[in-house]
Amino acid sequence: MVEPILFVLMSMAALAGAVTVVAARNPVYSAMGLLGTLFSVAVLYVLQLAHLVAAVQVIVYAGAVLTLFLFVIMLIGVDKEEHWEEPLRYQRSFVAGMAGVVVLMAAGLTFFTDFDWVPAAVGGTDPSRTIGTVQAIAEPMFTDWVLAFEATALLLTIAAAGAIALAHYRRRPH
Amino acid sequence: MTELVWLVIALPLAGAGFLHFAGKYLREPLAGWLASAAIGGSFVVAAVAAVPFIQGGEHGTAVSLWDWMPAIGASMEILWDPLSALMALVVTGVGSLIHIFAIGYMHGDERFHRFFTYLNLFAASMLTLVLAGNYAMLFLGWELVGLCSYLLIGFWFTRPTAAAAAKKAFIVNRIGDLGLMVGLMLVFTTFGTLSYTGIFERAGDELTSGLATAIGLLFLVGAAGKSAQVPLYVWLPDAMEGPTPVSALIHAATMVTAGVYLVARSASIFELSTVAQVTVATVGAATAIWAASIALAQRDIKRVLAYSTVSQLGYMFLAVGATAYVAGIFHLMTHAFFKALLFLGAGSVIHAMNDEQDMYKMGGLLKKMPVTAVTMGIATLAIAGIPPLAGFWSKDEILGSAFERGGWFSVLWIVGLVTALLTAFYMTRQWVLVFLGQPRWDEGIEPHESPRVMTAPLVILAVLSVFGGLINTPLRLTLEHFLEPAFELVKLQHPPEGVGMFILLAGLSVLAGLAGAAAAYLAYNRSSDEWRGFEGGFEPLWGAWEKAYGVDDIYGRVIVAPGKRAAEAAAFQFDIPIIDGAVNGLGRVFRDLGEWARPIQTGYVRNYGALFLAGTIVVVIWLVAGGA
Amino acid sequence: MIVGAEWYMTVAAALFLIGAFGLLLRRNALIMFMCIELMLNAVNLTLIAAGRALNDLGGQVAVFFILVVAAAEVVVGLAIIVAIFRRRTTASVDELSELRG
Amino acid sequence: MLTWLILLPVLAAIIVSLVPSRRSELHLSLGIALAVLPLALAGYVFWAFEPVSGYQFIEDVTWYAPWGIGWTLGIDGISLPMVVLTTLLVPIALGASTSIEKRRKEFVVYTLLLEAGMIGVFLALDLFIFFVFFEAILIPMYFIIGIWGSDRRVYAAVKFFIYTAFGSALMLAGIIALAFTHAEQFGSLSFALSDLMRLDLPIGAERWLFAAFALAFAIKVPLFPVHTWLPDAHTEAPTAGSVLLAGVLLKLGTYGLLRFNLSLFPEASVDAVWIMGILAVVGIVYGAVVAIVQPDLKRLVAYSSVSHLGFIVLGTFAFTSGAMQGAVIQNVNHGITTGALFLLVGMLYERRHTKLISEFGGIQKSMPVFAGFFLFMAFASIGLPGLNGFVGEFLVLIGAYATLPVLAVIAASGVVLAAIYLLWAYERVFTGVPEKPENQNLADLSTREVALLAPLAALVLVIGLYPNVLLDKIAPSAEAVLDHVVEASGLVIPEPGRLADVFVTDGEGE
Repeated sequence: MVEPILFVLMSMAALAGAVTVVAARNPVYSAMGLLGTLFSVAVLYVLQLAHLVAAVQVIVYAGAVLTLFLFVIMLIGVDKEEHWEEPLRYQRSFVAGMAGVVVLMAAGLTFFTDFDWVPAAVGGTDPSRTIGTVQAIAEPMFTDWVLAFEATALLLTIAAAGAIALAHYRRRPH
Repeated sequence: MTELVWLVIALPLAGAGFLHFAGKYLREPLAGWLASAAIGGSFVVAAVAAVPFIQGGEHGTAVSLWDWMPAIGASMEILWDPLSALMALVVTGVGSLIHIFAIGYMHGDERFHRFFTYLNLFAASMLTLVLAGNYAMLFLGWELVGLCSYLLIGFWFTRPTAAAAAKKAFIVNRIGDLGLMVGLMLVFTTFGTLSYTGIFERAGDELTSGLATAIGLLFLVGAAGKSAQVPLYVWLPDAMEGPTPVSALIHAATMVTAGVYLVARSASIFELSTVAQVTVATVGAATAIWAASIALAQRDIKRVLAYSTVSQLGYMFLAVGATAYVAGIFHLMTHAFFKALLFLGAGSVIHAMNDEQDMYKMGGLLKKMPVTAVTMGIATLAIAGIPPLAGFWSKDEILGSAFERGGWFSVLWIVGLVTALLTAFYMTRQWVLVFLGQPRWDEGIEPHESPRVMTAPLVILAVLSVFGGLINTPLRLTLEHFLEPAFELVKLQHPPEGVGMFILLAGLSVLAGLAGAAAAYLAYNRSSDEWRGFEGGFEPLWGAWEKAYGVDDIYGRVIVAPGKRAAEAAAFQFDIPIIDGAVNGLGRVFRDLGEWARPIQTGYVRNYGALFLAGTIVVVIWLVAGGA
Repeated sequence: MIVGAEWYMTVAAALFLIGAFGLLLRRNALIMFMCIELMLNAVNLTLIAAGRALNDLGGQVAVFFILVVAAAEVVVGLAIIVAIFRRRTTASVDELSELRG
Repeated sequence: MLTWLILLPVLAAIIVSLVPSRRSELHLSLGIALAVLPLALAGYVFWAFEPVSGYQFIEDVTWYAPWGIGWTLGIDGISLPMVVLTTLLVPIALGASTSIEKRRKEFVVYTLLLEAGMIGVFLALDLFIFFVFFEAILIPMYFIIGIWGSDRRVYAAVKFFIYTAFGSALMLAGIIALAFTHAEQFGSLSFALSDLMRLDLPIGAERWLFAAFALAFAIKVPLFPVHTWLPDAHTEAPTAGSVLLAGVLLKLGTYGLLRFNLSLFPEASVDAVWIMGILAVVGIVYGAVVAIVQPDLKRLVAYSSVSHLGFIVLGTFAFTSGAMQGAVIQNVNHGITTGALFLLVGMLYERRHTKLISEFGGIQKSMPVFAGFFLFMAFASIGLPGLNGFVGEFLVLIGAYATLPVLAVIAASGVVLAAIYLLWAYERVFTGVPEKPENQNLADLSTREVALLAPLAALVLVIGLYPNVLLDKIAPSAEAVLDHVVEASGLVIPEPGRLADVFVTDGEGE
């Protein structure tokens, strides 16, 4: 009985955090909302037995990335708030229309057709096979996915170098 | 010696090459003497190589040098036969004398060595033309002499008139060359070769008369360009802008006779087409009288001679058109002597008069320049056809041949006779105006006889003008026998047989000559007011003659100006606005399309995002709906 | 009782939509970035749920890579924002429309 | 061997690019010195080339087997003279570029890369790599015109690029279609010229493919009416660019027609004789007429190229051995003479910073050597016998008369028009009294400039008097192309000398 309760709570928290991100006028509140969402999603991961991923989510996202966001917010200035007026014509109505279409479509698919949202595994789900322990994750990662792994390593190096190059402030001689 | 005949071309060519690169290091007369030595050596080689023909029995040999364009059977080969030998001798002989004369004439010119470079190059080119063993090589020489003519007419390039005349000469010649070129295309397509021997031997069997007419007429176009025949003669009078030795060498003695040579050389083709023969002869006769009438009224000493040359070339065309090839070549030779002499004499006069060329401002030069006066007098008599000078024999043979041919040629004979009268008139007029009467010189001019280096060639040419005709008199046809091997494939037209007919015809032409000369003497050996009155009596004809019938004007208005307008229209009203406009228009269409599609790119990333999301939704709907 | 994968999917879809519409409606580049993170998280959630339903650990491995890529992206993206801010003193993307046609 | 011909300029470009930018005095001389190496190698290839038909020095390496792409290089009598000409013109063009100060290193690098591309086009026997080189050439040329050109350089560069790229896009489609046809008929994709020549194309498809190729090459040639990029590109390009553009780039079009259109689509080529012939002749006359009134010397020479290249196209599609040989050798001749004329105009431009004819007059007085070279090259261009232009034009005209008599006669009038536009220009620029003060004391050619022109002048004479140095090597290959066309299309080529009564009616021209 733990799982449904946690699921409901954490889902609510995640969605509430997301709404905060979008709706808050102060970027710091947005960041806090994001933090909430990230934690909640991490718990949802745990509910799905994805332990390693959940840990990484907390460490990398909630720890590193969010801190980075907060630093940049401080750097740029917290007091810069958006005007409520939307400068782009039709942007809001267009987005609202799309939201309506998506919701209607989803509802339509769910209630009026037998659309299969999640394909089921042959022979039923077996949670014991997808327990995301470190060993369990490591095995496919360093066998089947080793090339992608190395590529991401390269990507991180390049990203770090690129970030340094971009952020390096050269005082232009005028 | 025949194997070494290439030296005839190579010597002046080497001279030109040497002078081109080393000329500027040579002192003034040395370059001239070197050039003269080159062409003189060429004359010696030619003379020695011609000995077998003089002895008789030789038919000529082809000397192959190297392959040129094998695909069309064109190679560098020399045909050394009596005709080419004679032409080579005339070119090198008269050429040597003119080279020597030019040493004196060009004295003090800052581009002295360059002048002799061009003269030597011209000699080599002309020799290439006459010694060629096939039409391709003939065309090579044909064009190269045109080049030299261009260079030498425009020698004093700072004079705009000289530069324009040079360009005009080359372009008008090119128009004629177009005909020759098309003729050569036809010849090659017909025979599969351009070699003389291959063509002439087969012409009789394989050439239809229609094709022969076509080739003949096309060759005539080329010949008319080079030999200044109607209607392409207009460049020659203007070519007098060049230094006088050039006029003597190129525009009197040698290059302009190339057309005559071409027709004579192609005798085997013309043999097959009476139409071509008659056309050649008619063009010749028309040119003869047309140019002679213009010469009557010219005031410029060189222009008289220029139109006279055109007229005399007409005689030669009349001869070769009547298939009297020997007569044509004979006249070509004698004309080279006396016309070169006249030009050199004129040059001597111009030299003495500080570049004055208007005969109305001369007069009374006989005492100041006796050698020039006497030698020019001899030449005048020679060209007027007074026996026993050279011109009499050759001109008489032409007229006799035309008379004997009969039919339409009788009309041409009468034209020739009238021309003889006009010739005697304008030549005598010239001599009288220049050498007799009262001096009408401008202030400060002190005429003097030219130096020995200039008069010596005059004297030699005078001697040739007197006796040159004796090599082919009805009594002793030396030249005819000499040339016979070259024309053995064709039937030659001769003057009527018999002493009586000869005396009758010769008497008629001598009478015409004497009448013309006497009339001119009577009209012009008077005060200037009187002969001006005499000229006024011929108005408006005289004015038309003096303006050369305004042909240049007409060409300018009918051909040149509309041509230029058409070119301008093509360039500025068609090429840029229409053709390029279409290209740029196509570019503009796409630019406008882009302009139309441009607002979609608002630059707002959130717009792009919204569209992106909309696209995604559409794709998802499509996928879910089972589209894929 | 086990919560079915479709519920996770529903939550993920909602999360994704909130992120997407936030991205389209907010002008602050930082918040737009956060919205992207939201969307990435939503996708991660679906991957894990689907992986579980299909008995496949690949879903979790993929999430792992997405996390790495997201981190790299954030690093570069924030650096760009900082660089732009230095030059333009604004974090509003609507001011950056030089590439309009 | 041939790979090295392509690689040497690339290596040279790399070496030059490694020299630091501030040592600008080194770039040009180093570039020239390195550009002599391919010339030497090309000279060796020329010397070692056997005068027989077929390709020699073949190199064939499979590059990408699934698509049937091979690094296939070979040289025959048609490409050989072009390769030698290219390697000769590049050092000369570089030598004429001393006045370029701006970004000199890049200029040398681009020129050397251009050389590699041009050589590659002539050597490629695989349509894929041919196309790659064909397109790759546009890039350095685009920069050469666009960076170092005169006032309207960007317009000219863009026009040049888009115009020619547009044509080659169609050709690319044609090449791919051929490769897939090969897959259909022989089971595998192939881009090799020798494979594609064996295809049995339905005549309809063959005509479409011919048109696609012909359009690409016609734009490059350029054939009337797709010629208008040429005057703009020439006028705006720097001297070296003009020299290489006229000397080599235009030849890619005529070479392509000869090598690919005739070989791949012989039947369609025979069907297209009249279209191509008429366009060529219109180009000859039209280019010459338009050249007469051009106010700018470079534009004049550019339009004269349109005229001269018409002769080459006419010779290509006349299908007689004389005309074919004439077309090939005219490729070389035009490269030499027009290249030299552009060099000369460039030298004049360096002195006076104008190319307008009306700005000059009487400069023969102060520049006699220059005037001499100009006149010499002008006469070579006019087609004076004894100089090289004549050999090509005469062979083309005489050869073409057998099959296309009317066109040949009209084309011959181009010879007269050439005399008009060049000599009139010469008259206005060089003769008369120099009235403008800036024309009175122009410096005559320096030793360097004479050294650039002298080899070209020597070639003009050698080819004019003894064209067999080239014709010997050209003839078998030209003959082979002709044989291929005859074999594939059943065309009957009239043999000269057996026509006595066929062409009587065509003899009018006076």
